[in-house]
Amino acid sequence: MTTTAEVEALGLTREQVLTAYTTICRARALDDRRFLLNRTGAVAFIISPRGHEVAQVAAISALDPGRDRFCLYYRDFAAALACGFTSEELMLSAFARPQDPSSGGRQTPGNFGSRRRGVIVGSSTVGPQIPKAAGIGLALRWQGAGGVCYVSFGEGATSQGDFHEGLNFAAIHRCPVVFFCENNHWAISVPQELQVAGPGVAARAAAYGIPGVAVAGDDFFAVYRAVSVAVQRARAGEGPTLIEARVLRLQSHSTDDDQRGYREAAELAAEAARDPIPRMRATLTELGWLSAQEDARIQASLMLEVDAATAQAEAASDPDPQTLFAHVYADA
Amino acid sequence: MTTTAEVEALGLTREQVLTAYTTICRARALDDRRFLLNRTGAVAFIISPRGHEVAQVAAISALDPGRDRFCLYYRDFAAALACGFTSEELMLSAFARPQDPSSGGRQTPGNFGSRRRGVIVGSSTVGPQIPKAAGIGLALRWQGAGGVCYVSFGEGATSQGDFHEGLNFAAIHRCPVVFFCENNHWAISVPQELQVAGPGVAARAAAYGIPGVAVAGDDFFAVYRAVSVAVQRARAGEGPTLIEARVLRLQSHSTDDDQRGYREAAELAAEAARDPIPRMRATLTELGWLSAQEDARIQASLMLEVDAATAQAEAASDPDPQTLFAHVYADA
Amino acid sequence: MPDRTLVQAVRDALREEMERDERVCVLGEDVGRKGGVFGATEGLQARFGARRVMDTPLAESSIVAVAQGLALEGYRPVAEIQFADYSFPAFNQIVNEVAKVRYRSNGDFSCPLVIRAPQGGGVRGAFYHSQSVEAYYCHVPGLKVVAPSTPADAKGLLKAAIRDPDPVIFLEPKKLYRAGREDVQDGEPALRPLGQARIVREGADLTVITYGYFRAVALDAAARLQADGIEIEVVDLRTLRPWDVALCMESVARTGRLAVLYEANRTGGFGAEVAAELAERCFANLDAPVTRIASPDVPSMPFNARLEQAFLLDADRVTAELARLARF
Amino acid sequence: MPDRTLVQAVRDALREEMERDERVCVLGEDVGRKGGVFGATEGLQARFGARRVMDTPLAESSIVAVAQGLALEGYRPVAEIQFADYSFPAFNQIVNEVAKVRYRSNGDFSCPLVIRAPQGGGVRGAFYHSQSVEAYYCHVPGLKVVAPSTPADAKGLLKAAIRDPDPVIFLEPKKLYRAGREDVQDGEPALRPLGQARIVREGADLTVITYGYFRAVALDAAARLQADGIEIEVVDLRTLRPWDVALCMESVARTGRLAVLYEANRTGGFGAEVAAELAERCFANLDAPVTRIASPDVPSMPFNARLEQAFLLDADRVTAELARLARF
Ligand SMILES: Cc1ncc(C[n+]2csc(CCOP(=O)(O)OP(=O)(O)O)c2C)c(N)n1
Ligand SMILES: Cc1ncc(C[n+]2csc(CCOP(=O)(O)OP(=O)(O)O)c2C)c(N)n1
Ligand SMILES: [Mg+2]
Ligand SMILES: [Mg+2]
Repeated sequence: MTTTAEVEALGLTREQVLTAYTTICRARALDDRRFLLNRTGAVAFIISPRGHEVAQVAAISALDPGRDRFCLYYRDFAAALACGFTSEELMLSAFARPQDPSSGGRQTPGNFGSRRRGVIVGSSTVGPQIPKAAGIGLALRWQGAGGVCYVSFGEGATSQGDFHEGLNFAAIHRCPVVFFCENNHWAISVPQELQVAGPGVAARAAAYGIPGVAVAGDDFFAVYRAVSVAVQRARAGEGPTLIEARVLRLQSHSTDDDQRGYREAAELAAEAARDPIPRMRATLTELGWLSAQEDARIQASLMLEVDAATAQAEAASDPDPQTLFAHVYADA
Repeated sequence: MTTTAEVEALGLTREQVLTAYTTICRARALDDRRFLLNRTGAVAFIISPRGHEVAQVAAISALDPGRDRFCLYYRDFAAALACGFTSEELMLSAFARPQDPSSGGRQTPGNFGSRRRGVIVGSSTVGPQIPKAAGIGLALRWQGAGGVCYVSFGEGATSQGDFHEGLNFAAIHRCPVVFFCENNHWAISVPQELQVAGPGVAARAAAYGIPGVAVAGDDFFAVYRAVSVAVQRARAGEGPTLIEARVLRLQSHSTDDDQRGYREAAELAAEAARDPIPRMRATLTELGWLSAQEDARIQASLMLEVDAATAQAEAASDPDPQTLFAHVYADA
Repeated sequence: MPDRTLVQAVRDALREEMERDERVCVLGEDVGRKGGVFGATEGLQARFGARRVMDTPLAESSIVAVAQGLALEGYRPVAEIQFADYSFPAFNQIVNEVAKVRYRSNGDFSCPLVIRAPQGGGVRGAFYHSQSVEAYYCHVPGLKVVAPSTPADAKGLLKAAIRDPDPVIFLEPKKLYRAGREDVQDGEPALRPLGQARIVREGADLTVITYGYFRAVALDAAARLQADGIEIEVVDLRTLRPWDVALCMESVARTGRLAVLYEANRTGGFGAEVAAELAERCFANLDAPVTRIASPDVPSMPFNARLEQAFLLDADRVTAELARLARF
Repeated sequence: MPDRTLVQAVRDALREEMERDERVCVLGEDVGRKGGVFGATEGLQARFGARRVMDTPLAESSIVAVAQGLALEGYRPVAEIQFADYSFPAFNQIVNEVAKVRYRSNGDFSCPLVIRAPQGGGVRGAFYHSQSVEAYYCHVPGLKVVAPSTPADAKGLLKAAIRDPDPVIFLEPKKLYRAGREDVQDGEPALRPLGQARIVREGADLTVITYGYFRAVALDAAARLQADGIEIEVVDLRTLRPWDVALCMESVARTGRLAVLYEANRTGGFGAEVAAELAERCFANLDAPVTRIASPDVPSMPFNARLEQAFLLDADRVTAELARLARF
């Protein structure tokens, strides 16, 4: 069991941890609402972070959103909140409204981008952000201000040639990059054994002469520690680290998928019982940092926040069709 | 020093070794002639195997040209001879004659192909043959006749995403493939330290849970042993192996390149003194398998062979321009 | 004859060809256990096993490379690229390798494989699930490119593609996967040869050449224009490379007017080839300029429904364009 | 004004822009120590150091991805792809990523970078060192595509491309790298704006629109036809996306005849776009069919010299085609 001393040794205060916990719960509350909205047809397409939230927020908590860069992937809904996106902004993107800061409703929700927050706009394509992050890391090294580029992806993405090219380049040039793999053991319906040859994702770091760390993705403090060490290395000019956070995909791949079609009911039930959020709540309670009343207050205020965000996004207008032609080029 | 007992323990007879040695010398003699022909303008473009010959022929000697498949790359001139290409055939390709069995003079010399010999036609593109070999290996596994696919490439090719994708696929499906990297430490002008992150090519095998072996490419018996072990594993259904043969590039990258422009004269001189062919000759002499007279006979007959091959290729006619339109499709 | 949607027809073609020829196999992301994200391979793994219906790693370049290796060894692989937008990581394997195997080996090797990919928009897929990629592949000697628009064509052309001795890029209109049904024959009678266009509606005033999803839009527009007394002839190309120049020329010779209608971005689209070729070869017969009607030059379709509609031409806009051309 | 070959002009442009703007950097295979396989970056690493002139691993996808990362952080990278044929491993990065950054972010991000690549044949490079790839990139909204044909244009357009706020594919005609010299200005006066074609020879009878290496072939043919009293107007597009439709229309309006001449495979080449667009917009002015003169639909050029010649159009064949069209 974790002690407050251990946690404070990580340089984390109770406030920081409770803020992270609230972000995690916010992601869950918003995602549950998005799911309902999808089933009622109000929202076309959603990719749920369910099961990944703790790992995502723990990782981002170890970085510095003002100073660092973030190449997120479509499942990083909780990470986006940790990077500073608001509930309303993410609801605006779920409803594809022009006020969506990532793309003005042009991209599917999940392709997060915000220049002022250092969140590099992504695409739906699996893999290309990995070598791109190496290039961003190279630029940050040249700038010499100690900035780090964080890039996340699933274990399926590690099969792409771009994963290899990105790690090779970053390792050769000691780019300050944290490669964060959210290994949920499934790529839509393809299990890890048909996806990742060998012992696992973390084991691939050795091929490039960089540290590879596997960590339990439902352990907030373990993920925070692993990413902090990687960030320190990167800021110190010692180069990239590959982190594999083992997580569970507690939802189907997306709202267009139904994992009951290709996974055992028993396995799904067993995983549902291992939801990382109750586990974190228990840890915080054990630490004496969170009481049942406090938790109830947090959940209640999040409900109001989700209601308000949903209402605002729902009420927002659609874009003018003429905007279709904007931003193909700087001058058009 | 190697003993005849050790060599015979590898299952190699004196005849086999002398045949291999002759093939190695044949490659050198032909290549020297091609170089002269290039300088006189008779041959447009050549890529020399100089420094790689011993490793190439040792590797192919451990396979079964009747039964196995070979995805060679442009530097595998000596390997092609070991696969059964004749001196005349390779001269026909140097002169881009229609009788060139690889491509009828359509491709640059070095893109070897011959269906009846199991040599899969390659391209000049660096990397794509690697995952292709995984697919060929998969087919051979399905056929169940114990066939193995051998694929070779330089260390520069290991930077391509296709290298990673090919190894990952072959490892997952235990494809009978021998991945043979001829690491000469240079990709045209780019040195290994700017090309291959980490400890080296062989070390990348662990990432996929397959054996990785580094071997001195100028040691015929060491290369033969390493490849034989990999071939046995593959035939036994135990999957692929990655072998890194450390060799020297004793010529510029190609006849269009001049490595004196980007490499130290002293380093080039030191490497020239480490030509693997004299070393093999010395070993065979020590074994008592090759006398100076025998060697002189071999070299003399090779000279006649090279003269004849050159004369025949030079005398061969050019293709009919109308053949430009043949073989785009089966029916056209 | 069974009543089939387009996606069912694709599945039937795969099943029939796998039953007919054991060299035929299917590989791709999620094609096995799940049966494909659109269900095109549903039930095939249960029927033929995990070897002949293989779930691959998430790496398109290796999917095509492995299919190529299988084809070189005598198998007849059908590789699925989950969305045509994701064929680009495999572009080098397709253009530099697959397409050139026969030619560069002077006919010693061949590479008979099929790459299936759903393409086109109108399904709220946004930029990365909506692109039309035919122009990239129609420029490549050595490739054949097929773009069916009905269940019967999808089945018959896919069967022919699988039997073809050369590599075929098979682009399925995802918006039509479940849009309608038609009677589709079983077995050999279902076969449809590659390279033949089809006049799907006859008309004396104007020829519209199209393919894929836009066939339906063209027919809709043609029906509306009939009310105004304008007779539109609609030609469905079905195969884009090689395309049926003769049939198209014959139609244009009769009507004297041609519109080329396609969903891809206008500039550099395959419709430019069709328009350029026919404008040149039908010069003497043309009463009006050969007109292209295509999607705007913005990167594919945004996610927002209204922006998606603004991108994707509908029958209203196509009707207006055709009316203008008919009256030219 | 110094007398420069095309490859020297490229080098001068890089050096001047790197001196002018320290955000400009160069990366690619063999661009540093060796100075590029064609010498286009010779001396730059010695002058600017190994950081600003970086030898990358042999991996085109990551070359483009890293350049993109640098551009996103405010640098102005110029990535060299050693041969245009090898841009295909980077196709996904170019088409799905680089080209769509600005649009998909609704203008929040931009990706100003240049991808230089020598292209075209006639140098005994065979299939993988001879391809013309412009058609693939000209179909992509978000990209600009430039194809210079003279030293002064190469320098002026490359300088403009480096300063452009959007990604530019810069295709250099390798056959002309050392083919000729011309006086090329230094510094700002050398700049040539993107998007402007140029009439490089005036003539009243027939317009030839071309670009890259074929500009020289067209001028050669035009000179020969003058002897027969046929006055050919030659337009060099210089920028292919966006291309100068207005100038081309104006020329065709005067001559009434148009041939589009290009080195790429005929089917689906960028010339199809030019021909289709002008056949439509100049319909009323045309006295003859818009004619395309291009390379055959076989996979690029074989190595054998005679087969290479059979592939690559020369002034004889172009002259004959133009004479036929002029007499139509
Ligand atoms: C290049 C490419 N190929 C295929 C897809 C379709 N696709 C989207 S997500 C996905 C699975 C990704 O799995 P993983 O990387 O493990 O991430 P996860 O969704 O499990 O978090 C696939 C196949 C894509 N988006 N991009
Ligand atoms: C995809 C691709 N990019 C670039 C090239 C140009 N090129 C040909 S060989 C070569 C270097 C290859 O080095 P390596 O793989 O180490 O093999 P080596 O030539 O040293 O044996 C390069 C860059 C190519 N042929 N293909
Ligand atoms: Mg996963
Ligand atoms: Mg090398």
